[in-house]
Amino acid sequence: MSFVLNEDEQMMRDSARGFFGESAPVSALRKLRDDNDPIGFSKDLWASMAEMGFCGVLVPEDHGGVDLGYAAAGLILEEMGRHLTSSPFIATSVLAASAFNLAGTDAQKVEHLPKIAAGEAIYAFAIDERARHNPGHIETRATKDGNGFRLSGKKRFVAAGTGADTLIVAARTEDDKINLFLVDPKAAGVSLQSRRTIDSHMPADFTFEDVKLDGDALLAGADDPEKAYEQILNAGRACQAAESHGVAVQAFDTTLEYLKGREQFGVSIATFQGLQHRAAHLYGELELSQSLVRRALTTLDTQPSQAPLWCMAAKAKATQVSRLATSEGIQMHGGVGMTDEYDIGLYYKRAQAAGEFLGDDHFGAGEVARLSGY
Amino acid sequence: MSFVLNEDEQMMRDSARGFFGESAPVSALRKLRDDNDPIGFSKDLWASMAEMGFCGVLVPEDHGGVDLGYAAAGLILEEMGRHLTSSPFIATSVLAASAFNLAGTDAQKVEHLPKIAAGEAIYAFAIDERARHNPGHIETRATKDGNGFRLSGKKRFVAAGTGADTLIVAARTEDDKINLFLVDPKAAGVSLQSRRTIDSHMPADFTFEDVKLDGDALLAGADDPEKAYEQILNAGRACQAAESHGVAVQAFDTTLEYLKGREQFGVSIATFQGLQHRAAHLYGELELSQSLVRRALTTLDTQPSQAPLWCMAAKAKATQVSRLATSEGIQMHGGVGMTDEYDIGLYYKRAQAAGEFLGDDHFGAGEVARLSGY
Amino acid sequence: MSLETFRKETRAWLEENCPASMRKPIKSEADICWGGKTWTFASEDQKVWLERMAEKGWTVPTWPTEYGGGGLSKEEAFVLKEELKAIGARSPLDSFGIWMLGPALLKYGTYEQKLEHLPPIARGEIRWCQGYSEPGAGSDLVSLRTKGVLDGDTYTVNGQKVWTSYADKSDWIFALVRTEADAPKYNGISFLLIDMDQPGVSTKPIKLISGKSPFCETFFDDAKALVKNRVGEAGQGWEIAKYLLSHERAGIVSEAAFGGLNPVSAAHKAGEVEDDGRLSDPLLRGEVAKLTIDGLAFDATMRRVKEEADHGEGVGARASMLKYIGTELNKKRNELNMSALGSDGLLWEGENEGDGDVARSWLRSRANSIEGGTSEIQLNIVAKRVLDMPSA
Amino acid sequence: MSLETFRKETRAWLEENCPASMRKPIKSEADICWGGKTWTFASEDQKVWLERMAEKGWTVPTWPTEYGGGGLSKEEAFVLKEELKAIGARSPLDSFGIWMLGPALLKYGTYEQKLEHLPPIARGEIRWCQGYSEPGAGSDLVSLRTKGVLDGDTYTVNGQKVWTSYADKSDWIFALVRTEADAPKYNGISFLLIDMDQPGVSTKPIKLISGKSPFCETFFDDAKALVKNRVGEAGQGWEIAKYLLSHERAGIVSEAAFGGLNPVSAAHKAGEVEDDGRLSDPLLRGEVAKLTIDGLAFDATMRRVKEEADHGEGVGARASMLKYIGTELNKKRNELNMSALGSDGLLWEGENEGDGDVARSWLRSRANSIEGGTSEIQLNIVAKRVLDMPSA
Repeated sequence: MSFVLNEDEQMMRDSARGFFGESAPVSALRKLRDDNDPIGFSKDLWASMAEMGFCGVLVPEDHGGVDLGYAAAGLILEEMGRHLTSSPFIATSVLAASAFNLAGTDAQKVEHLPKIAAGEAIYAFAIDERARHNPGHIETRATKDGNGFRLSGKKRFVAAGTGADTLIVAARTEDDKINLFLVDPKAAGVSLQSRRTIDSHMPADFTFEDVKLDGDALLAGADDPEKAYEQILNAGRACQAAESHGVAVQAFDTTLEYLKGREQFGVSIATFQGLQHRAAHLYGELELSQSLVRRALTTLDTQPSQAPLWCMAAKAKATQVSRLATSEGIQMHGGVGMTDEYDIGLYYKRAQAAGEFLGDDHFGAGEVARLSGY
Repeated sequence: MSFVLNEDEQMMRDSARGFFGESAPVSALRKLRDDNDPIGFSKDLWASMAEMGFCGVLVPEDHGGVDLGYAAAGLILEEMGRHLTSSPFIATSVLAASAFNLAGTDAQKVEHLPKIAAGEAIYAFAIDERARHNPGHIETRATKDGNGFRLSGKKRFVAAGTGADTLIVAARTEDDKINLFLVDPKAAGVSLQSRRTIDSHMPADFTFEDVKLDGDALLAGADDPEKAYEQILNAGRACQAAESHGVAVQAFDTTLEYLKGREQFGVSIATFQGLQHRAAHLYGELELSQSLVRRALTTLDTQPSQAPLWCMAAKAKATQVSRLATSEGIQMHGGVGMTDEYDIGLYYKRAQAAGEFLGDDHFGAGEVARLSGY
Repeated sequence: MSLETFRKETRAWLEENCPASMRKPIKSEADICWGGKTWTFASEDQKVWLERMAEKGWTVPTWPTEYGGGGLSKEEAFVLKEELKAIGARSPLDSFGIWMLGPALLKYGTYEQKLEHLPPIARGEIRWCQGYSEPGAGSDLVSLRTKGVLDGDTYTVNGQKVWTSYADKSDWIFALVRTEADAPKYNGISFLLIDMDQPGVSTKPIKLISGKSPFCETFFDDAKALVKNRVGEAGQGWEIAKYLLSHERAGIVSEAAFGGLNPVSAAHKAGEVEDDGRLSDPLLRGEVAKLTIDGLAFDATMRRVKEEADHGEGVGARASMLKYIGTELNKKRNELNMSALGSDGLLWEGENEGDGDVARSWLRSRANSIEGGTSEIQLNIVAKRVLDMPSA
Repeated sequence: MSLETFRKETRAWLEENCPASMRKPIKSEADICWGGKTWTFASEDQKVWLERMAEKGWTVPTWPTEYGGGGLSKEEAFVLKEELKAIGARSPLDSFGIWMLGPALLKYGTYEQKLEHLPPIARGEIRWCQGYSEPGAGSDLVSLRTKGVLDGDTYTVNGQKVWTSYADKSDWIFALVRTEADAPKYNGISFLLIDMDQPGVSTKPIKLISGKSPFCETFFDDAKALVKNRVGEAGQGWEIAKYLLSHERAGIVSEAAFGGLNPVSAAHKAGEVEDDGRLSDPLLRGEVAKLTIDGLAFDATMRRVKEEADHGEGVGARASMLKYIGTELNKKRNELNMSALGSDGLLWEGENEGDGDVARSWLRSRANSIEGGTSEIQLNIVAKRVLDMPSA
């Protein structure tokens, strides 16, 4: 494990930086928003991301991926955060890919992982049933029905839910354990309601009414399905933290540049000590967030058993810092920071939404305390 | 109820300001400390305070007091806070006086209230049994024994406990209710251990081993003893908040003066915007604390049923602000703030100890949430 | 007339004259009556209510009757306010003319200016907007560049204003214009009243991060203003503006401190509450408790400062402290609302009325600490004018 | 010799030469060996351990053997450190000579100066202290007023230093002295080595809010320093001091970040814990969790910065960020210790050994953000040198 990027990682970061800057800058998000795009992301962009090898960053090579691990996935996400790129990357390439890696049968891996790597199908991961993240609160039920199952329940704010080809749904089986099921969103009994959120993403609420599932809908490859479920979520948290961190870094850079260029009372406002101290403090916070994000991702790759604490800490810190960096960003921009014309407000919105996903800083702090035994 | 002082209150404040500035300045506390004073306060000072009418500020006129209410008591305490005056005022003139007023029988009032007003006896109020304030956690037991009681249990960090003539002890009676008992600290079965604390006060731990009490040791004048117990504690909290507020105000004034007089890099450090913004923020916090303290005290006087929320809020806020003002004070003093020679460190220590007494800001916030129904 | 009699008569008059529908809480922007030449009343009742109140001068109760006011004493105006509140009456007229231009004219205007401009404000016939800020000027109003050149009895005005609320719906604008090119910065600004119904004035709405907004950019392109519509002396504009800014500051604080969703109800809405009523997330509960404490403290402080002002201590620069605390508190409240609501708070558009309102309020609240002087400016003012800390 | 061989031989040597009592954790100040002319060893073992290590040059493993060092490569020194840690060996010698003066002499000293001063440092024969700060100068070292006047080969020094750690126990002091009266502020300071065993030098301990302290005031009253004991050129003192301050900063951070009571054990000590191990106070629990997160983040950042430095990115002004974060974090940890302990934390003196230690540590921690450059100075440095924000 190392904080310094290795060669593969450097290449991945450089190519991601170039790619998203060119193909998915902030203006692309504005266009999706202003067009009221029905799914909230571009399928063309997704195809290009697959060509770049991004979509299969966690997919083993023999299933068509590049298998560079979570650290590399985090680098891609940090760049997406910097450019506010909207895509189903976390849902599909992180959560779903992790789900197949950790809990899929060989047959499921063979069927689905290549599709992820090739960008051929969008997968969404359906967890939460309440307004706030609570991965243990699962009331959705999958009851045995012949060789298959019957699924009933509700899921809320499923990321990339609008536009997904396949859902992976967390549900309790008759032993009261949480298991994961593949569900076709077009199947009978599934209803979808799209949600347009502040960051112009389009998650969806789902209702499952006695949905008939085949026996192989169950992800049956894990020895301990609940442990796999936790691992998948923690991987999602570390990766989401990486995106949030990218949001924070870009918001900070933009704000710093603005401060340096702006004059008031005849002097550059970047000379005001009050703002300098806040900027310097923020810089320190960003460094802390950076270290935790990187540490969580590399720990997932190399010492997964120790990952939970680092993932929770990284998620909490990146949530807090990205919200701070963007709100300070608006304040330091002053009036223009409130206008839709400037980008800083879009970063503020994304920081809020990204922070909420898979647990905010309160949730993370509570889990850190629990994992630390107090 | 008014935020503006009435004439009586103004007179009380002015006389307190003059008195403590002259008779009990910070140097008096230093002397008590350097002399290792065995009780941690001056009995001579206490006698003078009685002459000034301070000791009986809550004692009805027909029992020899001036009966000016909690608002006036708060004004005295704010001045004591400003001068770091060590005295049994809260223990005796606030907690004990409130206890007799709210829970004493007529006979008890006649016997004890005049002694309080005249400064003839020191009373200490023994509540906590754990390290952190928890007024519901009372395991000390008073069991019926003939016409009297047998008392057993432990009390910790009883303010003014060293040097007290009489203790008022919270204990559970056989109906499991909390009641208050008068105990002679020299009685058989009572053992005392003095504690020298960071603020050079001398609270004491007490152990009661089967201590024999007369029947009239019980404060039997309240319809609902537990409600009276709560009221007494809330009065203590508001008054303690007033003292903490005084600590904060003086620490702030001293620091501001220091900043204005101190040069660095050839300019007054009071011109640094970084420090100006922090000072201005602190000023705002002090104003908030001031308003809550006054509001809590006047509410105790005029609408006692509404007082609990205000008392808890005032205690929490004054604790937080006095700790902030004194720690910022040290930081803004720089190196000399760390030396014993300057007073700011003494204020920092007192803010910590005063904040802990009757519940710190965490305790207060939890109670505010509870009282607010969430 | 004694205050008691006045109260009785007022109560009776209101009972008779305030239409029932005007006693219902305001539900949306459309329920507020702003008046003006192009105003379309939301209902006949809204029209009647404005007319009746204007006739008594009670849209501006303390203004002199000569200028369309009610001529009431401060005490009487307070009684009127209480009685209006008692029946839940809506304000008959909201207006920057009442809140801002009026006080300025009453203090700095000539008799003729008062006679000409105040009565139409009182009757809701002319709608005014404010032209202070300029692009790139922000809190630094003194650096403004909109220029007015005097020729005979007319100023020709060129330049651009920003953050002019409702400029697209207003009839006239009161604007700060640099008229004295040679004077030092603070002394070169005049306070001009400009008719917007002329080819030289145009407006463009500003879209905010919270969506549509009442704010506009306003452009002056050889716009004309008669010299008789200059309030105060040439170059006195800065003084008048400062006087008005203190009015605005008080307005922002009261908006920030009152009303709106609170995190406890938000948590209830989101179902994030235990059976005993406790918030499910103990850390959030702690944060909310701190907000409650600071909210109580702020309310008490507002009241204390007001009482002290009534006793002659004045508010002065402490208004800056109140503005700073109140607006920061409102931002915090909105942030906790969002936390308490979780994903529900993220909704921007949906099928239900009110979807996205919480998020929009949260976004809007961020402007509180910028408009009317940023928090940083308020802290500077407190440091220098209250704490007497020296300038660098 | 290969690293593996070195490790093997080192391990064997340590096993044979490190006395058993020197492998026990340090319990109090008295267990630390500072050396010096007047040093009284706490035990025979302490003396033996120092002598044996000094003989191998391992009190200063990377210094050249010529100057009493071990002449080890960076890699070998790291192996030695690991092997010492593996057996829990105490440091044979702590010394400002090793940490501060040594590096300065190695970089700026002449051959003769190195030969004269470094070996006694390595052997613990001469104890050094640092004379930088002056009353009223604080972070602003440039304004210092201690004056040295050169006459022939001798400076006559007059003035006062403050915050000189262990000055009362030291043999020599390295001090910043204004020697060039006419030079601009930054260029008038020299770095002098002054023998404290002369009538012109006296010291007085400083009492802190946390009680007794190692700090002293040091007075120069016609004290003499030979010109051959000036390190670097006349007027080069500021440059040397800056070089040393970065060393000191790193020291404070590592002291701040490691060891000591944490709030969870404090809560256990105070019995403020539920049966399931949760802290009883949920709000405190939340605060502690935030501290844990920031603590993990800080540890990871220290490691990251170190790794990046090893890869040639350098630490530079980021050391200021680390100093700021680390010391603020240590203050927070101490505050939460106090909160968790409740009244128990308030104890100052009592009948048990260690009574008052928590409070003293809490008080002492407040100095972290002042000494070695205040937090405000660190933020200034980060703003200007890392973020490239302009000076006013």
